[in-house]
Amino acid sequence: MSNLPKPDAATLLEIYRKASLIRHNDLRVVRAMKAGLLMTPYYSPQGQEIIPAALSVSLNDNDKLCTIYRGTHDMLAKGFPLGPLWAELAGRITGSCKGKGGTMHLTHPESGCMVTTGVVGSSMPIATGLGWAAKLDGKGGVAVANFGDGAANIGAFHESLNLAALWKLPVIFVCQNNLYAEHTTYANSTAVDRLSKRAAGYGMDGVTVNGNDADEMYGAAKIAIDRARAGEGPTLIEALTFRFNGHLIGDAAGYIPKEEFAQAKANDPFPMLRARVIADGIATEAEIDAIDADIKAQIEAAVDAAFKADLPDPVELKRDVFAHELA
Amino acid sequence: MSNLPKPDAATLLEIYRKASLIRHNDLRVVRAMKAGLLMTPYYSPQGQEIIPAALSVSLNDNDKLCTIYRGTHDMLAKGFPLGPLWAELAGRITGSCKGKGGTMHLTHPESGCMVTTGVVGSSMPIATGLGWAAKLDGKGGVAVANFGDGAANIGAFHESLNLAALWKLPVIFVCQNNLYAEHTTYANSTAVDRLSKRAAGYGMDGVTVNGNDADEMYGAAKIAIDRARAGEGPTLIEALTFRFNGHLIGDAAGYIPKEEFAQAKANDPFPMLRARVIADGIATEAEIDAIDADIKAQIEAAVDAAFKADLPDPVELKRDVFAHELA
Amino acid sequence: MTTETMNTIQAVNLAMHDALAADPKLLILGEDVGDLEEGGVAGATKGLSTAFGDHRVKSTPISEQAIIGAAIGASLGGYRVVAEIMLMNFTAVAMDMIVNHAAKLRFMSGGQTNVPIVIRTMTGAGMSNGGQHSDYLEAWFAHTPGIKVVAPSNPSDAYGLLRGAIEDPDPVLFIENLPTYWNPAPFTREVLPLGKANVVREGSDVTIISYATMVAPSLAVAEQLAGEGISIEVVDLRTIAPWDRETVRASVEKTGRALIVHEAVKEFGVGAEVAADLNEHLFGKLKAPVRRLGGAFCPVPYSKPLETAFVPSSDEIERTIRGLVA
Amino acid sequence: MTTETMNTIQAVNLAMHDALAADPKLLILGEDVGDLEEGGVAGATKGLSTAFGDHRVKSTPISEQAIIGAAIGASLGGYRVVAEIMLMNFTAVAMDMIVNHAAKLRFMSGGQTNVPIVIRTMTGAGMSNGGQHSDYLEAWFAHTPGIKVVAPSNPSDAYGLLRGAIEDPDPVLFIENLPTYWNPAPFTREVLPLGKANVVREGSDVTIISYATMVAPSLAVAEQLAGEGISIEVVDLRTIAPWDRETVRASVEKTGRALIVHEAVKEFGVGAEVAADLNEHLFGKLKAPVRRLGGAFCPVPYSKPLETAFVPSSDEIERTIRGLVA
Ligand SMILES: Cc1ncc(C[n+]2csc(CCOP(=O)(O)OP(=O)(O)O)c2C)c(N)n1
Ligand SMILES: Cc1ncc(C[n+]2csc(CCOP(=O)(O)OP(=O)(O)O)c2C)c(N)n1
Ligand SMILES: [Mg+2]
Ligand SMILES: [Mg+2]
Repeated sequence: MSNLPKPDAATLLEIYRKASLIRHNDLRVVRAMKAGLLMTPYYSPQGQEIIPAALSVSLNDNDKLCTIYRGTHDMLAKGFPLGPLWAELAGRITGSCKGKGGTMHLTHPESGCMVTTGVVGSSMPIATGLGWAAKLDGKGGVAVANFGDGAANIGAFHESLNLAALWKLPVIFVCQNNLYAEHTTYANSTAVDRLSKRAAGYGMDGVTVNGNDADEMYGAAKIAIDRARAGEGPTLIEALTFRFNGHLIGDAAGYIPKEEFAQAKANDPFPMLRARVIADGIATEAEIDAIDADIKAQIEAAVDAAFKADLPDPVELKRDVFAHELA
Repeated sequence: MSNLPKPDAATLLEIYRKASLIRHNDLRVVRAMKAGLLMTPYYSPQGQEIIPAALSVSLNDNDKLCTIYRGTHDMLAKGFPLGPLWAELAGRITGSCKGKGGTMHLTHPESGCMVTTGVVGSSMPIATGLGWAAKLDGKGGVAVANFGDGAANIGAFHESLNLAALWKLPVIFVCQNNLYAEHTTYANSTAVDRLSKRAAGYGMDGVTVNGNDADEMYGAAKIAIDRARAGEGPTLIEALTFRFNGHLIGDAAGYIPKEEFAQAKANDPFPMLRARVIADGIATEAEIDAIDADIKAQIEAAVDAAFKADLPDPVELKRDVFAHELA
Repeated sequence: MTTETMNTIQAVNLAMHDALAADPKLLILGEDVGDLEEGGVAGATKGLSTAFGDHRVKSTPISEQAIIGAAIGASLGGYRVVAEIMLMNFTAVAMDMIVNHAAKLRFMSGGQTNVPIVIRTMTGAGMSNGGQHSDYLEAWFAHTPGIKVVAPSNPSDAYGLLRGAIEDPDPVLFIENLPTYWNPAPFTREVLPLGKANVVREGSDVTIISYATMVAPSLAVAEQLAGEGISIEVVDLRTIAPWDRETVRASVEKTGRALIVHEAVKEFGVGAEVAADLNEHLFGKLKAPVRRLGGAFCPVPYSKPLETAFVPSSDEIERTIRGLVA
Repeated sequence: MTTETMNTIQAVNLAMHDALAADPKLLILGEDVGDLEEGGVAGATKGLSTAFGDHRVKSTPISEQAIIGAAIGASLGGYRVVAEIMLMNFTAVAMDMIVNHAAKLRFMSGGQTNVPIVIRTMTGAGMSNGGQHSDYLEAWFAHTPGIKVVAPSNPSDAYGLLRGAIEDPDPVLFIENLPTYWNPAPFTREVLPLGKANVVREGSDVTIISYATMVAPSLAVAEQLAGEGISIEVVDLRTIAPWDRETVRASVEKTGRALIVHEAVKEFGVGAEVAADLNEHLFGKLKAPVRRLGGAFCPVPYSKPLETAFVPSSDEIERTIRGLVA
């Protein structure tokens, strides 16, 4: 992996900033849930922050993203604003989706967050279509499809990769391999040792990286995105990672061996990135603290505003089903 | 391909016998259609005879088969009797499916022909289940899933190969690559040059053979079947071939370049096998003629009986929907 | 607006042609739709890729989930797409994309996104295609909030409604009948907005509510019974969801008797909703029970006599009407 | 047959346990169903792989087409299979396997093969799971000849009907309600054959026909209005397809008034078929129009007040009943 492009200092700091936003936001969601303030099926991305942080520094506002129920990390990295996000989690009319979508369907087109889906595998066909549109537009836009290791075994994966490769679409397929699909291990669901090997079956570039390593993830994503922008087609990136909060909040993850869990926690990528940014002299500890403090303040403001906002009125059931309001 | 097991003389003659049955049956169906005797959507397997002929000499009655609308070659090779087949094509109550299934749903469990399907890709998940049953039975049975090149791009392919590989099921995935899916070329639908390359994505053995060559096809099938019986799991066989009658009878196949078609016809595998059996001294021309004559007589008897039999009564609409007859 | 003769496959072709010409952001997608592939097995898209480019009229692999997914994604990216699912039974392969995504994205995004796609599909008994190629499944989609369902009964409606569906801001499932593709009829080239039923024949004794293949035999029976003094009004729903309750209720209020006829299996079919609605809204005003005719309760059979018996016949329509007015 | 207290998840677990013990050819299949995976996200299969072996209780990849395909294939190979599709919306991913294959193979093979599988699935509004995890889609399958549809409303029925479904020679879709999984109730351990509705409360003024989640509020309203002298009969369909027409018709013939209530979207829902049937068969004998209540015409929303408003409420049931007897 040594021949991958490396992030410069400013980029690395930006990656840190995104990772910090994701981590602190996640901690805040979990806290709100534990406090009984928020009741929602929440699929924490804690432990997976580096993947979208290191990827999205190479994206711009014109690029599109499809992600999954476990997706607040992808969204925040892409630029989904905190206010509409929290208001949506809280089910308010001020939420990005007016409270109709919720945790699993967060959408914010202005930042390119086009679809969040609760159906395993379904981010891929839609991202393929977004890639097709980008290709037709001819402006160098790309589409990113996020999905998990479990999703790599469902039919939609296959159809999407074949089509995207056949048409050389600018799609980045990002498989966030956290080694578990709900309670099932990678080995018990997948007949191949490295998912990136499946890329060859579509004549596609495929690579497995340590998704928790900012350099590796940045480099692999940069190459894939540059290739996509240049019209050279899609890439499958398998980013190895781990989720720290089980499948969803409430899952005690008793199916994960204690040592495996402890080892993953010991390699928590967020404090490691923080330490590295400071050690490399990219920012001082005080500067990093200031960044974190600013992020936390932004989050608090979003939380406050969210819970002060109105809940939607039942008349909303008649709106947005079709373009016209139902009688 | 030289290290493949080779068929002995008796086996080669058996392959010829099956191929002759398929070819002559196909010619008879087409003749009945052209004469207006039979009106049915018929997907002629002409040109693809060697694949099932060379494969099924290694199968027994306990082995199961799933095939597709283009499947009379697979069925006849597996032992589907001519009488119930013709009666079903003719829509008679004496048909294997009482006239309810027809061309695309021919079924005959006694010969192991379990499912014939009209939905592209759907033979594979069901064959995977038959393989699972065979594994549970522990008697060394195998299941064969036939499908086309076009079907290799649909989701069910992916899910089935992954599951069969993961569970080491005794399933032989036989992709009959005739280079066209309806009117679409292989190259315009498939992002990889050899479908067998997809096997690696499931940690599965995969091989591409000339499906029109009895030795190659026999050898690849024998290895796959032996491995499956021994509990070593599934194999993907891509058998290259060509279809001589377009997608279905009535299709003039104008989308196939004239030279490509002529070249394929010049390499018609059935007369080539016949010539080879005679040339190798496996049988004399007279013996081969006698085999063919016997087959033709059997086909004529089946045709006669079919068209003399009764059509089903509308009361049949109430039967076989559920186990109990509808009121 | 000139009247000439045309069949449905030509009408559908012309509708896509005119729509492609009218809107440079319109795309066509599906198996075999390009001219390299002869514009589809029935030729519905013949000539379109040649006329508008194969970047706009794109043949796909056999990947229905990716076809609908690509259509959804492209529509989110600012395009309109007509995506073909060759036969209606194969919507089952793409059902997740259609109902969990195309139909729901507008609502789930709180109106931020919408999916202006048309899913064209063909079906119908009558060609010995058997159980996996012939089903009318419109009831599944009518029961799915967020997607519209349209089924023309003649070439002019096929043209007009397909153009209306393409211009509609919501996803539309557009159902064509395969066996009658080649039946010619007088033709009008006019865009029809969705949601309006068509009173194709006026009458005063009974209303037949129908759509797609069952309109023609309904009209034939109406014609025949007119000679006996039984006056039948025939309403062609055209848009099945959302259906034109007002027109249908007004007609049945007038006649006092209703028969709903469709090719789809009767039980839990579209006719059930129409019947339930009419009974509820016209309680006490009906002169006879609302009757329904539909396909037999079984998969579509192969053998001719069975396939014929599966579909509601003119005889059954006639007998049911006689029962209603008796 | 002893009566104790049990919740639905325990009842379902016990039913599979007892069925596995009774039939060595029975297999369980689905995501996370094994004990390595804690017997599923809700624990429905907890303990079964340990008790009966992980060759009989097998966790799968996330591959719903392969799950149902494997179940079909294994059943053709002589086994019976209970296959889990975790949430009902994901039946959309496996729709082809369910409707084009499982439901049709008996008929299309002329009775040579059959598919004795049970597809267990859970769903229901009430947990803020939003538009892709909460739908009741039973109408799709009820409209599909060849598959039976069952939805228990309490733990005893869950046990009895799941065992009945497993013993049934035809494919069965078995629908469990997620939000009420953990509600305890008195329990009877008895196999129930499919196809029989249950008159859970007798009454003379109005019949409420319901199933699954809507039975409890229907009973509550019945109880409440009994105090005012309105006598309500409550019929729990239990088997939605084929439904018990005789029991329902007899009840409504007696009361003269009917209300059908289900959580699924009202339009084109199961209630439409029941209403159409009752109106047709009891024409002139009804004292009021047959009424229906169902989910709102939209995807299931996330936000609590919307999600609550989506589902028919006790208030709406009460109001509708009052309207019927007014
Ligand atoms: C088609 C479908 N099947 C099953 C589920 C239930 N389900 C939700 S998340 C999940 C596990 C997905 O695992 P993976 O793809 O690895 O993503 P992760 O949750 O680990 O991020 C499952 C099975 C679903 N949502 N969709
Ligand atoms: C899911 C699905 N989509 C589309 C079709 C229509 N269709 C029937 S055959 C066929 C081509 C299949 O090609 P291939 O798999 O190569 O098999 P071949 O016909 O060449 O033997 C298509 C697209 C179908 N039957 N099922
Ligand atoms: Mg995972
Ligand atoms: Mg082919």
